[in-house]
Amino acid sequence: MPKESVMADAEVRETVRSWLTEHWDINRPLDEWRECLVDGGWAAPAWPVEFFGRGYSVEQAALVAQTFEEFGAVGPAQGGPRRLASHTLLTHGNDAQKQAFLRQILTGEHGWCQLFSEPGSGSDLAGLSTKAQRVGDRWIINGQKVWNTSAHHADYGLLLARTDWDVPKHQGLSYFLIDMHQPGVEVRPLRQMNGHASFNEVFFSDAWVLPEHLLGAEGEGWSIAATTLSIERQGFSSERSGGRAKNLTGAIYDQYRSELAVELAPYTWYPQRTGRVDLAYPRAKASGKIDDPALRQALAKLLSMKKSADLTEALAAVKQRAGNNRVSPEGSVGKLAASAIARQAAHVHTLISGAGAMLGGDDSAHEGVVAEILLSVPAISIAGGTDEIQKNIVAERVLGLPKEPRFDRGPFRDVPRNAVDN
Amino acid sequence: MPKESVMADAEVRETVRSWLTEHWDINRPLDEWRECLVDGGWAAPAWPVEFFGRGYSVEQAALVAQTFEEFGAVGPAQGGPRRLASHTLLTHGNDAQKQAFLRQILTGEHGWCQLFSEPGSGSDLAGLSTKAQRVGDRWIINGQKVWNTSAHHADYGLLLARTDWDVPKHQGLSYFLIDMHQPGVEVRPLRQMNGHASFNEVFFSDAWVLPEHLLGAEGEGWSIAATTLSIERQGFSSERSGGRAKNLTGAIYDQYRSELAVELAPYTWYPQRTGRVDLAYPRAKASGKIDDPALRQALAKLLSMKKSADLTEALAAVKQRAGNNRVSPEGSVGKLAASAIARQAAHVHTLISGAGAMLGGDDSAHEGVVAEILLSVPAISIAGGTDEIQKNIVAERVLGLPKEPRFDRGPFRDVPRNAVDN
Amino acid sequence: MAVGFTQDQEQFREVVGRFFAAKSPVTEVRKLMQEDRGYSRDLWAQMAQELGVLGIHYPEEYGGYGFGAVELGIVAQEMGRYLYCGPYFASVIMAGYALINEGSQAQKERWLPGMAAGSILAALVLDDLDDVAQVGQKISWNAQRGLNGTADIVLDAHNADLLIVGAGTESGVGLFLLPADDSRVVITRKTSLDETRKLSQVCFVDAPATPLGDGHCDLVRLWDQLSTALAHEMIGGAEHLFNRTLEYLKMRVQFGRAIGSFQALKHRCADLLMSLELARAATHAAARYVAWGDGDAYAANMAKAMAGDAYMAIAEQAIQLRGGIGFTWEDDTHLWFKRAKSSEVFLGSPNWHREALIQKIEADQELQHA
Amino acid sequence: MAVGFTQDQEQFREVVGRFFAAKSPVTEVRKLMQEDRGYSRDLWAQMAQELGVLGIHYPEEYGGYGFGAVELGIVAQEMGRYLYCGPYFASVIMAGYALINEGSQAQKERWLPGMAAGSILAALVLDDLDDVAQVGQKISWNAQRGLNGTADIVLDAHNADLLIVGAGTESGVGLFLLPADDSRVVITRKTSLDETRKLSQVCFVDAPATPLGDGHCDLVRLWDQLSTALAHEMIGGAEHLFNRTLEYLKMRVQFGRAIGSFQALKHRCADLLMSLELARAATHAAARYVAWGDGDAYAANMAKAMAGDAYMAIAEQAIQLRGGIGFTWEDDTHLWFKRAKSSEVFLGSPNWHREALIQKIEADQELQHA
Repeated sequence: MPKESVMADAEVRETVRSWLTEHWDINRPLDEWRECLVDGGWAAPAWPVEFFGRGYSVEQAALVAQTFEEFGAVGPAQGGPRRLASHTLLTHGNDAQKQAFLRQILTGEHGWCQLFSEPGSGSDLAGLSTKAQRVGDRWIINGQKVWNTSAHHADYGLLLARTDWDVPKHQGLSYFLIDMHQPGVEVRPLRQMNGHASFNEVFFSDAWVLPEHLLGAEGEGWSIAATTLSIERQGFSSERSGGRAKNLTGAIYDQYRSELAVELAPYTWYPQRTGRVDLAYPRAKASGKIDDPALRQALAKLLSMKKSADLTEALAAVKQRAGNNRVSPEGSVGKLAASAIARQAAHVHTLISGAGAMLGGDDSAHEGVVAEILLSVPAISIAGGTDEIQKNIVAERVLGLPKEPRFDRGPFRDVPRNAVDN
Repeated sequence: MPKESVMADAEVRETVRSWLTEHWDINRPLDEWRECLVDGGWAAPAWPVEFFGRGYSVEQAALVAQTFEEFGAVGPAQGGPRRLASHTLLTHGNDAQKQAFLRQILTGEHGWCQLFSEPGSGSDLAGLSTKAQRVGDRWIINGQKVWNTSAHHADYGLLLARTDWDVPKHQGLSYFLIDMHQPGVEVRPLRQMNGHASFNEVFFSDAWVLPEHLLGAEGEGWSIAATTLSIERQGFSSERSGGRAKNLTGAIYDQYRSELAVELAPYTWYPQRTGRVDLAYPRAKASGKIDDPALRQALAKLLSMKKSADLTEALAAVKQRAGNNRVSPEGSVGKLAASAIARQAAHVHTLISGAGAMLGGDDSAHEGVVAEILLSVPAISIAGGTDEIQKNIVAERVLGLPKEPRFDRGPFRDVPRNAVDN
Repeated sequence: MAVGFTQDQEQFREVVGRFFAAKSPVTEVRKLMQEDRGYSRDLWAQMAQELGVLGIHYPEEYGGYGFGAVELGIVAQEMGRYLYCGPYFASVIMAGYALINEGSQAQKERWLPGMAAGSILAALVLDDLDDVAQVGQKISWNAQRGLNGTADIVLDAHNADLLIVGAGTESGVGLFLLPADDSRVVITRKTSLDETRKLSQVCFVDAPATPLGDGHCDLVRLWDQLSTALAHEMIGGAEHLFNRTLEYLKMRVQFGRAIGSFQALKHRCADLLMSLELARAATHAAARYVAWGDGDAYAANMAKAMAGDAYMAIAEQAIQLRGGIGFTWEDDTHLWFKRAKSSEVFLGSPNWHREALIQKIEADQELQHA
Repeated sequence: MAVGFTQDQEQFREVVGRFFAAKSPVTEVRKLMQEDRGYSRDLWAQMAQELGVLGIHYPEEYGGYGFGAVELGIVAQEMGRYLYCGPYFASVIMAGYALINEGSQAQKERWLPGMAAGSILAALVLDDLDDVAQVGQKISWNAQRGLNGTADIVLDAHNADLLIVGAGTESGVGLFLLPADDSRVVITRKTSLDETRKLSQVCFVDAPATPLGDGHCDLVRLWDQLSTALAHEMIGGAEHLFNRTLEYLKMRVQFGRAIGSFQALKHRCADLLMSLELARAATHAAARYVAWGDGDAYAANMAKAMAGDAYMAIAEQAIQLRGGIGFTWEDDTHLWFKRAKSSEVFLGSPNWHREALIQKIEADQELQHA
């Protein structure tokens, strides 16, 4: 067998295809198929051989995925939080932790969720105050988390909690793997203004974590969280598509569709959050509002912003591929541009609808999509870091302007914080 | 003679009218007439009797001015800086200083100027660094001032300088009356981007001030300057109009017009600084651009802002008359609104002119006024306190938001400042 | 140019404000917005009897209080502040103004006293809520066949006893009156973006209706009156949201300091205050114009456009400055946000009103030069 | 969607940038803007011989370098950055594009080599600089009487040897060519708002002129080419002003701290950066469209509108953030401010280009559905 890292593309494809030909069966139960996938090393070919993978390069792994897609075979369990968990574990977990958790992530046996944000620390994530205290042979957890997608059907959580209150805020955090099925953990759905409930709040009252489920060392939580956050920033758009398999016929596809429906449920309104620029011109045309000169101006602004933001993003990608890894202006303004575009899109959709924008739910235009746009767009300039934080970053890191004075450098115990935390 | 403060309006008018009938003569030289005015107590009827006035109330003094206006008589010497000087002297001067300076202000014999701002301290006026050092029997002045209207024909200046570098910045300032006709004082005109030169820079190189021309006590400069600034904020619009006298025929009027021409020269472009909203609709109509729907939107925004700002100002005035002296939202947003209106007006004039806005000087539309608008409007959000400072004030004083952290509370010597100062 | 309020008016505002603060807490708003009827009959009766605002601007001879647009504006502003849920805008303001403006003496005698007393609810059916010049294109009336056509969005039609309907006729657009329970009227409830304001579609099939007055009407005047009242409602809502946001900024701590101490947020608030102050001045001026013809013919357009922009800007920032929590259902901000969005487009968008403003100036100039 | 520049192009930009940094310092700009001619003949010769940019986008067979809109854009961007004063835009770009697009082979042979070598200056006379559809309304041509009419604003006509004139004819609008010193041409100098760009009025009285090519022309294509080049010039100026402003904010101290540490100013700079980045991306895309038809038909409109808005916003803030000193003649900011204002309205306002953008999308959609 040739060394896998030097395998030619065609060889990779052929290896996958022959393995699939042998093992793929649309009448096999999904969980059984996933076990087989993991055993074969095909669930995560880029992972190390000792941890369920084949040590492939990222490019080779992409080829595998592509071949699966062409073949119509269902891949390993996906879903954003699972990927956060597996990648963080791969980077920072010890062997025992990797053995304990990685397999069940790939098979889909275990669901995961992220437990970082708190009501009292949004923009200021490192100012969180959920408390982890070592009592006897356990860590005891008390506090509250929020914005926890999938927490209501997660088996384990990636928990960031404060273990030391006498050091500056970033230094007192630790990273835990917490069992969500215990009496001290309560998950409540959190509804948004657009009617969807994509997130949860999670309450900890003397919940516990075993010492062996501390990830990394005590006090290293912030740097480990940085790994999780950087994976999160890469986005999940490809995973959310579901691929070709979601449209095929067969027992395993039915199971896959059910899984997908659950996992993607929180995200159905995400396209509307961007303002749905794609609908702007067609709606203006269909409604006849395209003849309103003020709308034409607003629409032209919208389309220009969108088009030039796409161009800017493409340029940033080119530069990144060229190995230019310093913070580039092109990349950094993308998030701000997305907010500006979504707001302008909401404005344009409002102009198109006129008084029709008074209607909500399914009575709203485009089968209810327009109302959902108007009520979802406010999220885009908040989620994943507010525009305000992003502007600070752009001003300081890209433009080199001086930093804001800081008032939270001392021991966390002495830093002013919200009443809700104390 | 009845006590003047209880004199009826009609009686005031009658007293003025009969005095004018006796003394007014259009063939009298202007300076002689002004001496006569001062001797009669009519140059500043609201001032105390011992200092050239009659002790009238502000309302009575207004009646006097109105009667002068109706009669067609020329009043005392006016001009912004003179009024700043006289009011500051009246409030903070000792008797000798009042005797030494007030009369020549009213007669017009002495011109004055204000010497506060510096290149290194604009928004941060109290951070100024012109140095006054006591050497023997004199104060020796070194430093540079800027934005000094009328300094090129002033006889005396209101000078704010630092006398103590070892106390916090507001406490180390003193207020001087400086003779502008001395070798250590150099005045250079400062040209603006619109081509006018309304201001000066003033350079002090070992210039001197007599000890008796220190106003108030050493170190009291900041609080005295506050008086000057509050008078400045009241504006000079009525004085700048010149009144009816500027259109009458007669020798004294000719002299008055010459005086006025000199004093008002720096202000000819001030109306353009506001954006000339009055010209927007007529120009749009005359040019046919009124049929451009996008212009109509911009114009409607402009006219709405202007109209509602006028209404807001009127409401603030009503509240102030009603004795409601706390900082009112209506009053505080006026300056910001003026900036927003001027910017929008410049935008509208640009839309109306189209490519015609490429023309400058007299070739620009409306006999050159449009180019002057476009090149003067940037001043309105800077002069008399930038919009940024005004927004801080509104946010803190009106809205009660917390103050910015300060970095300039210690001894001035240790406060970081611009290289130009040191 | 008269500005400001009399002491009586200020006092009245306080009374009305206290009333709705007590009677329309946000818990009540949240309850009513879930219900189909969408208002409390008890409170409606109290508004008639205790507060006396149901006929505030109706002439005294018809059971009203004989006040005008200024006092009605005060009521609307306070209702907007507390997000009062009920058919006040639909019945008292919209249908009420139509009746006062155009009704014959007999019609006013027949309907206004009951409306002022709270025993009759009416709704004004307009088949276009974007542009007054388009009203009467989709609903027609003639003496033989009565009313035919559909209005897609009607406020509180499902609560109404009486409908007043704008319809095209051979001689222009007129207003027509008929009982809401006529079998040839089909009222279909619609979902609202702003669930505190109940909407229906109203469809007429050969529905007999009586002309209001002589069957002609000054729709522009009516539109100005309604726009002015709506602008007041928006100002009240904007004030509430702005004040709540300031409180939040002073209380919320991040990075060891109240977020209201961050200069970017401070300056944004100063900008919002300016928009709010200007819009409020414009709105109160519109009330004086509607009441006494004092001021500019475009006063109502100016008010509706500025109030709409200011309210939306404040509503957007009220969410943004709260961050994630502002986007939740649990937080109250979205209730006002939805009212702001819905009011922005109701009775003409800001753009529409700006265009109308310029048209009025042009007409005025032509008059002057004629 | 191709994006970015090749290494050769980046290198070319550096060479051009260094050249103008050295040859067009602001002292030189201030000197030339006071003069009537407004450019240095020496520098012009160097631009021809050393830098080789006078015929950068002319075909090689006519003495040019055979490059296209991308390379021309690089030159324009660097010129805009350093506020180069001279007839480059008028002659090389405006008249040059007209000749390349529409000239007969003989005409190109006659004129382009001289223009590329720097010995001939041309100017393009358009009687409307607001709206390409209006060109040819004020100047007419016919075979008998030649050219008649007036163009109010023409760049560098007083420096030109050759005029190319847009004029209405019986069969549409065409371009016509005549020597600038013809006695039936009256060139009157006009004062510019932006004194680094010299303007004249040009008046024709029965002036004989030869049709360029067959007398027909694609004015929209020409307008797109010119708008794209102008957008590049604006981006260069905007970049310069933005960078200068950032330097100032880092250096200027008030209240004991660099004013660039104030959050409101930091956020404003982030907003300006966003506008600049988007406008730059749009502008470089327009060059690719003009060069190879790659991208959207409205690319030039998008570029001109976005570059215009971004440049003006940056220019306004460049003054504002400097405070009083930014308003003085002595400070250099106003030089770029004036160029920004003048460029905003030259060859169609941002509003005009946005309207044109929508029209092109509509035309494209109709084509797709036809």
